[in-house]
Amino acid sequence: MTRVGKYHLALIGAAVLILMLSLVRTLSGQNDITSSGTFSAALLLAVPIGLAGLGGLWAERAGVTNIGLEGMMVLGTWFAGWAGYQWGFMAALVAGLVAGAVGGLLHAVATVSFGVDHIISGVAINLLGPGITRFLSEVLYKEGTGAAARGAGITTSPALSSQAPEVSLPLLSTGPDWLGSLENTHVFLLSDVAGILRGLTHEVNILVILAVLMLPLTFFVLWHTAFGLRLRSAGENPWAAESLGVNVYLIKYVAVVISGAFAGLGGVFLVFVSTKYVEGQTAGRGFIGLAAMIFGNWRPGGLAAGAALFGYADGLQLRSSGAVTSFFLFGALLLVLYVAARLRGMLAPGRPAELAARTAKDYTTLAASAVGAAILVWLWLTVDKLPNEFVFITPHVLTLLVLLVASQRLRMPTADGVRYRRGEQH
Amino acid sequence: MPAGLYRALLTVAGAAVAIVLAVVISSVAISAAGASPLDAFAALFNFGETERQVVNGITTMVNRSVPLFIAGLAVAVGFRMNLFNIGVEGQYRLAAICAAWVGAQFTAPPLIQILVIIVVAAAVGGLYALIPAVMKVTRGVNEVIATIMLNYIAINLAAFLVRGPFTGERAAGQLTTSTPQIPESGWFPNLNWIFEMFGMPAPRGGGLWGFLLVAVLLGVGLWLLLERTRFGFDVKASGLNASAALASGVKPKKMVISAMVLSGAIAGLIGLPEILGDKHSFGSNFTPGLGFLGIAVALLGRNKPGGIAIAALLFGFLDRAQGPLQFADVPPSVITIMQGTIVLLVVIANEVTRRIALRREERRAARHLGANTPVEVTA
Amino acid sequence: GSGNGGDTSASTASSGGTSSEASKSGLKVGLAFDVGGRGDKSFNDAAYAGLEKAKSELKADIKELSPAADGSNRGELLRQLADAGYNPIIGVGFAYGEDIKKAAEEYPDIQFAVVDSASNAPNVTGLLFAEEQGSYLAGVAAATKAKSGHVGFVGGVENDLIKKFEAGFVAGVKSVKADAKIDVKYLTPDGDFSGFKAPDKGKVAAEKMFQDGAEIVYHAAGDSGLGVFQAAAAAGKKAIGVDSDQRQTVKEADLQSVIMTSMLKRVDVAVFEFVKAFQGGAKGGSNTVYDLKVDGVGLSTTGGEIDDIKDKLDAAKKDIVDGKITVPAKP
Amino acid sequence: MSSDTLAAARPAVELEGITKRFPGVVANRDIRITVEPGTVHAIVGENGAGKSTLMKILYGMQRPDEGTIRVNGEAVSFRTPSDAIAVGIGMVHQHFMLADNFTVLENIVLGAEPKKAGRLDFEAARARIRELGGSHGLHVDPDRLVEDLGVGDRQRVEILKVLYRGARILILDEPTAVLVPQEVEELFDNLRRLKADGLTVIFISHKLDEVLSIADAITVIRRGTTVASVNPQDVTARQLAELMVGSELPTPETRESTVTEHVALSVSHLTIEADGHRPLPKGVDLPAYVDKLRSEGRRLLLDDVSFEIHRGEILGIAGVEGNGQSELIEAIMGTRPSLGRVELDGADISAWSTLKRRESGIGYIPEDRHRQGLLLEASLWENRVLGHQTRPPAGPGFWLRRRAAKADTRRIVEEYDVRTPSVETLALALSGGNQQKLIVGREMSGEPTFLIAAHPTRGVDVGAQAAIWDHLRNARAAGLAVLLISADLDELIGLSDTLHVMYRGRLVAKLDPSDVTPQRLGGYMTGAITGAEEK
Ligand SMILES: Nc1ncnc2c1ncn2[C@@H]1O[C@H](COP(=O)(O)OP(=O)(O)OP(=O)(O)O)[C@@H](O)[C@H]1O
Ligand SMILES: Nc1ncnc2c1ncn2[C@@H]1O[C@H](COP(=O)(O)OP(=O)(O)OP(=O)(O)O)[C@@H](O)[C@H]1O
Ligand SMILES: [Mg+2]
Ligand SMILES: [Mg+2]
Repeated sequence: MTRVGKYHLALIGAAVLILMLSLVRTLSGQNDITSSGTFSAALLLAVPIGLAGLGGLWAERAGVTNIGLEGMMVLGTWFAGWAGYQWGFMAALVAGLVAGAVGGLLHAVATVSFGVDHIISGVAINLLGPGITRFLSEVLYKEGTGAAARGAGITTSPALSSQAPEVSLPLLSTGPDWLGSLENTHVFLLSDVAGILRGLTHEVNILVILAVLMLPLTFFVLWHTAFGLRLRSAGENPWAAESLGVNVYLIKYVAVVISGAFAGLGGVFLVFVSTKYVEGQTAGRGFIGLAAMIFGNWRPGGLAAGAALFGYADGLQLRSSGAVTSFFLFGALLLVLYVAARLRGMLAPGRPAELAARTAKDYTTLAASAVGAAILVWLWLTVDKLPNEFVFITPHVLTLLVLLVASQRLRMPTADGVRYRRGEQH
Repeated sequence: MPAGLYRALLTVAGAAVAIVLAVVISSVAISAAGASPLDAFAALFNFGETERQVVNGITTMVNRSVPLFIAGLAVAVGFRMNLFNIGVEGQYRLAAICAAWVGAQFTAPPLIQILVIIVVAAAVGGLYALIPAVMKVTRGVNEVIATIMLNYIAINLAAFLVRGPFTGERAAGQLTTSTPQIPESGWFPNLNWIFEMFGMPAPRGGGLWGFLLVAVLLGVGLWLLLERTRFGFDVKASGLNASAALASGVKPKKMVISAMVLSGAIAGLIGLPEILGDKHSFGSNFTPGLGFLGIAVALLGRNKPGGIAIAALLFGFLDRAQGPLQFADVPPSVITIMQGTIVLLVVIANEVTRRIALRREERRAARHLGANTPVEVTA
Repeated sequence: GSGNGGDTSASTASSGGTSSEASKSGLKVGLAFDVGGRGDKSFNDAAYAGLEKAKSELKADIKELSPAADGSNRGELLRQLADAGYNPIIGVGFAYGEDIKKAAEEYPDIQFAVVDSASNAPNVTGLLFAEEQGSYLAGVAAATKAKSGHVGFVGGVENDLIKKFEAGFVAGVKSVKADAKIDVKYLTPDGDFSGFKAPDKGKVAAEKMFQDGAEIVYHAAGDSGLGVFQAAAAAGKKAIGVDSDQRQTVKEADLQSVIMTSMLKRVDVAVFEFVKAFQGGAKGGSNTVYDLKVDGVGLSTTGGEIDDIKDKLDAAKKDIVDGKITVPAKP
Repeated sequence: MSSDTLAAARPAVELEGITKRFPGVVANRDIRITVEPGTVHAIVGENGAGKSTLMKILYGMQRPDEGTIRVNGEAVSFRTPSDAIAVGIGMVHQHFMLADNFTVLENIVLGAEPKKAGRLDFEAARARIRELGGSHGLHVDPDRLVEDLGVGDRQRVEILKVLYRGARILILDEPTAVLVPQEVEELFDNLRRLKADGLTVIFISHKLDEVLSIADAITVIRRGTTVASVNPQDVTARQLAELMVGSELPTPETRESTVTEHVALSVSHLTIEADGHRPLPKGVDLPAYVDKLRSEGRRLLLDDVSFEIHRGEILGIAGVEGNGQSELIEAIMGTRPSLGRVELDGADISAWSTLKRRESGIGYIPEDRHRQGLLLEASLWENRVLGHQTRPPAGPGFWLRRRAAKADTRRIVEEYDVRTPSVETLALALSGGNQQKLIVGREMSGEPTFLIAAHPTRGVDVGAQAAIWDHLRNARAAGLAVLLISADLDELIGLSDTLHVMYRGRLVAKLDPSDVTPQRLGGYMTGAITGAEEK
């Protein structure tokens, strides 16, 4: 498929998705499904995941598996808090970025220079990150220090001395807030689009903008520059790259340090949201970021979709447990669409008859889908409140389901996770 | 020197260097914190003045090591096959709650009661690990993400069960939720007699957990299975070279499923030392995180039961010092820093020594071959 | 081994340790924190404040220990304090319930106390709080102040302790406006304590409540409460803090002003009173309940935002103290 | 020696006294070579003679321990390949150095990317690749993924990579090993054109007739050192071979036929679809179904393949790599689902597992020993057990009989002349030839009734090659049926009793090995000659 074709397909997919969301919202009356609040929460929750995922992308495209993202993110949060309370948000940004990058450097030294298994090194960094930060808190934030007087504790830093600015789209999502007014009319499709747009443009932290810009930037650098080509070659066939004079070690170092910097940036964002460092606030987002990246087939676009899925599901469940049950309906709709598409294909004229045997399996799938749809509708009608524990796991279950359907199309960089030594061919 | 001995000596030397380096690094950190590294290391080795304190300290250390050892084994089974079971965390939590609940539902002679609990735990852990295994072999889902997702799901499921269907009675004013108490016939007898044998007082608390014996048996059994049987050979072959294993008649899907289920079944036992030896129920403040630590322990122990035992004891030794360090006014997080640096440095040392050993072996083989020694040629 | 094989009875152990360096009063108080440890600016620090007061006023020797991040060594900390000769020993947090019970059986000569959990041995004192009563007052204040009758509650972790807060708050709101709308959201399930450390999630949850029209949101969510305050500030609405007087402990000026009041839980008082009673010879085996009657719980008044409804609050308090109202502890 | 000829042509490359030691091995010792500009200079030598090492030194991938390198008269010292590239040296490696998931363009420009305003200038690159392709007769679509290319195209990409960097000195390390004669001819045409353009080519090969047809000068390397520099006009292939190995080349000749009446393996209508396996619909006749698939335009990796092998027979399959040979092996081994029927000694084994097939007497010498034949990081005795887990010496049973396995490995080491310090040595410490001997020994020890031998002597030196051929011949005489797949046409013609040609998943011709030349065989393999020619 040509590039244009893919691009169009993505647009069509997005349009269908919005249409279905809109349909479900109208049918269920759960306005939170497409409300601006949900989408702004989704953005808020997706950004750290996306940044961690970008970190994973940069490392793995250069052939280094980075399971230590979580640890690097933790370093990012602590140093952002520490610098931020003293010198403001810009300092927080720089410090968190650098701290994450240092974590990446550590990973690079272990994996690239010493050839340690990538997973092992990552696990060690995940152990070290929280250890180091707790230790630093114990030393620098203990009672009697200036920081403690400004509100620091063993688990938190003082608040940032200045906040990162937030921006909105003039007229549309602030001031007269036209999108907001449109959203509140709850008209089919129109309000939904307005809600989504407003959610993504209302009081957006500049770091969010920066993070979102990182996606096309990453795509551009990795797929349209010489440096990116060399970086990806280190993940596909480092020996070939080496034979053409590419300094593979250097490339890997750079990639892994950038990877750590992205993870650190994810940490910075968490600190910006809470306005201070809070111990444990990363809560496994490094791992989720990695999952989003795999989900996204090691590509920035796919990764963004993965992070968005997580952010959306989490945001929705935080805002409205009731809206979550509407996704039974969503699932049912999907299945019905699937059944319809399959039926159409099967009933199409000119189908060779000897393919009949193959359809035996098809019939089972079809029947199963139909039954599934019925069960989902029934669940939607009868369950009005899921136990919270089941609501909490919505994002994770959704990810598993999507992977079940799509994971066979994934292709990871060929030499990802391979221990590369200069001059030693495989 | 035989190649095996040489390799073993190198490994030990590497580990020693790594630990010394880790000590140096943590000393720097301790000094930076304004405390004395000497005090800190004294606290590490000071098990107390009275015999009872010493016994308590040893018990704490060993009791901590037991679940870590089992966790390490669980992770190692997968690792041997290049299967990354990051889901040990979820598997053991779910297994622990189910086993604790089932164990509290009936009373039987001790042996049977305990056996049933162990079997339930292993079965639940194994079944939960079966999910990512099946997803992997049928749909090619990467087991790393699948198990990460399943961890979250397991934690929530356990929370739901402990507060809902599996909840037990509570004393008035008690805020922790837990499953019903397992009757006494389901308590694992402790090993305090070991101390008494040496004329020492019995330790406090649940005493030295009897599950230690099960863990040792498990370690030996797993070693036999992995090193001495056909199944172990197939696991090793699949891990070293999947396509060669396939061509030699090993069924990759079957191996993925059996290794994952075995890993999950072992993971299911991680919570039992605590439940059978001390808590006798699964509660909302059941020790979390053992699955993740198990990864570090397995790596440190190079995926071999013997090594894992040493690594688990090392972690237990360090963790025991959390309290004593605070008595010595040293920040206890130094322990985590030490654990992290030791893991990182030991794996680096492993890698370096492995390469030295390989180089030596190649040289020996080449010398034996004697092929490429230059010859005098008359052109 | 040594020949001292007879020393197996638990009772003699407490004599070991550091009796030589006893302080002037001979009082050695040990305290074990809950996960998070000293310096958490909240629960643990409140306990520590009580301990420090005991040090200065009762001339006590004190030692406080924090558990490992996974809380796996709570029981060990108690034993290490006991072996080091500390008596009494206090465990901070309901998670200590079981461990205190075991330690108390092993060291019958030592007095223990546990915060937030009931006494479960003859030498254990339960230091309980009637959070539901304090939360009831918070509910009364919120319902009175919220003209629309729409309020919210954000809980950090869905465990029974936090549910006490919810239950009291809901009862208080309903006592003022029976048809009030109360949004309730927990951030994580029981056993996943990240809900106390997720300001971003607290913010999202509270934001939704404010967008739906809630005017005041009460939180019992630890550090996640910060997010609730931020959401309130952004929406120009109010919030109610918890445990300590958050209008004082939160340092950001813009957030201080949204904290209408805080539901106080005087762990410091409980700890200090316990030590004092111990010195006076009191023995355990019972609970001390810190409720409205003894001002163990209550509302803070910093900022004066609830001064105008003081009468109403006092009346409600009196009804509870007099037993005319029984506040439910479960939602 | 007149001064003006010297000035006119300074040597393109001069290597003097090059010595390179690896742990335990001296790969190069005091090498001296002079390459004149605008010539094709061949370097020949048996396996492990040190040719690749020398070329890697010249290309900056390895540093010599001693010696000097002069390029166009200037002394140089390379630290990395970029240094070599900078002075106009390019190298095509013995094994492809391509990223499969990259396009041709990406593979070619990597490391020397044209840039425009900070971004990679794809247009300029495309134009230049087309231009280079046009002027040197190397046509490849720059936007295709390399994984979709055949070996010939990949070879062209490798050469384009070098030309793209403006190299004036080309090193080609065994470029013809994977090519059929016709492709070799094309390559040689290309090389002659390059030479005419003034480029210098250093060409490495084992195949002496090729060397004689293309080279202007020949250097012979033996055991790491230069033993002779000769003029191709002055030597015969026989003389060259004697210089290389110090003795006459062995030939893979099978003497009298030992073919029996007894059918050991019979394969009928074996078919594999390219895009995923689907079972045969019930009640449908397989050949008709295959016809149907063909008419629907589905790509078939194996297309209705049928043949029989008798006891005592070696059946050779010739074909350019990638025409279904690997799939045929996989189908017979049961590692890949297929349609059709496989019978071993009359028993239908189509539904059996790989393990059961091996147990019932199929031996397998895999085409890629590192990928399919060995556990490199395991000891030799464990490698002996591989594929024989359920059979003696280690099996049968739950426990592995280690002592017996070790003893039997010692036997193989003895009988098959595997050069190793002990059976505990890790397989990766062995040289390729010794690894291959171990595999052959292992597979023969399973007392197979049928053996798949895929490229049994690939990358093995002459001595080991002869030994392996002997083992195959002896086993054949003892009644073994062998399916031989090889890229070495001499080996195929010499060993086989029957010869099939495989092209695009089909058996297109059955030939008599006694009267077929490699040239004609190559014609069938590339599809240049069509129509089956029954013996
Ligand atoms: N990196 C290395 N480390 C150790 N030994 C090496 C290394 N590279 C090559 N050798 C050894 O050096 C010798 C020469 O190898 P080289 O690859 O140069 O041979 P060759 O002539 O190219 O053989 P072939 O015809 O098989 O390609 C061999 O014995 C080989 O095992
Ligand atoms: N049939 C069996 N039943 C029970 N155990 C067995 C059986 N066969 C082997 N084992 C166990 O496997 C182990 C290894 O077997 P074996 O003696 O064949 O190996 P080995 O060559 O002696 O190995 P090594 O040289 O490493 O000691 C034995 O120590 C024994 O415990
Ligand atoms: Mg070579
Ligand atoms: Mg033996």
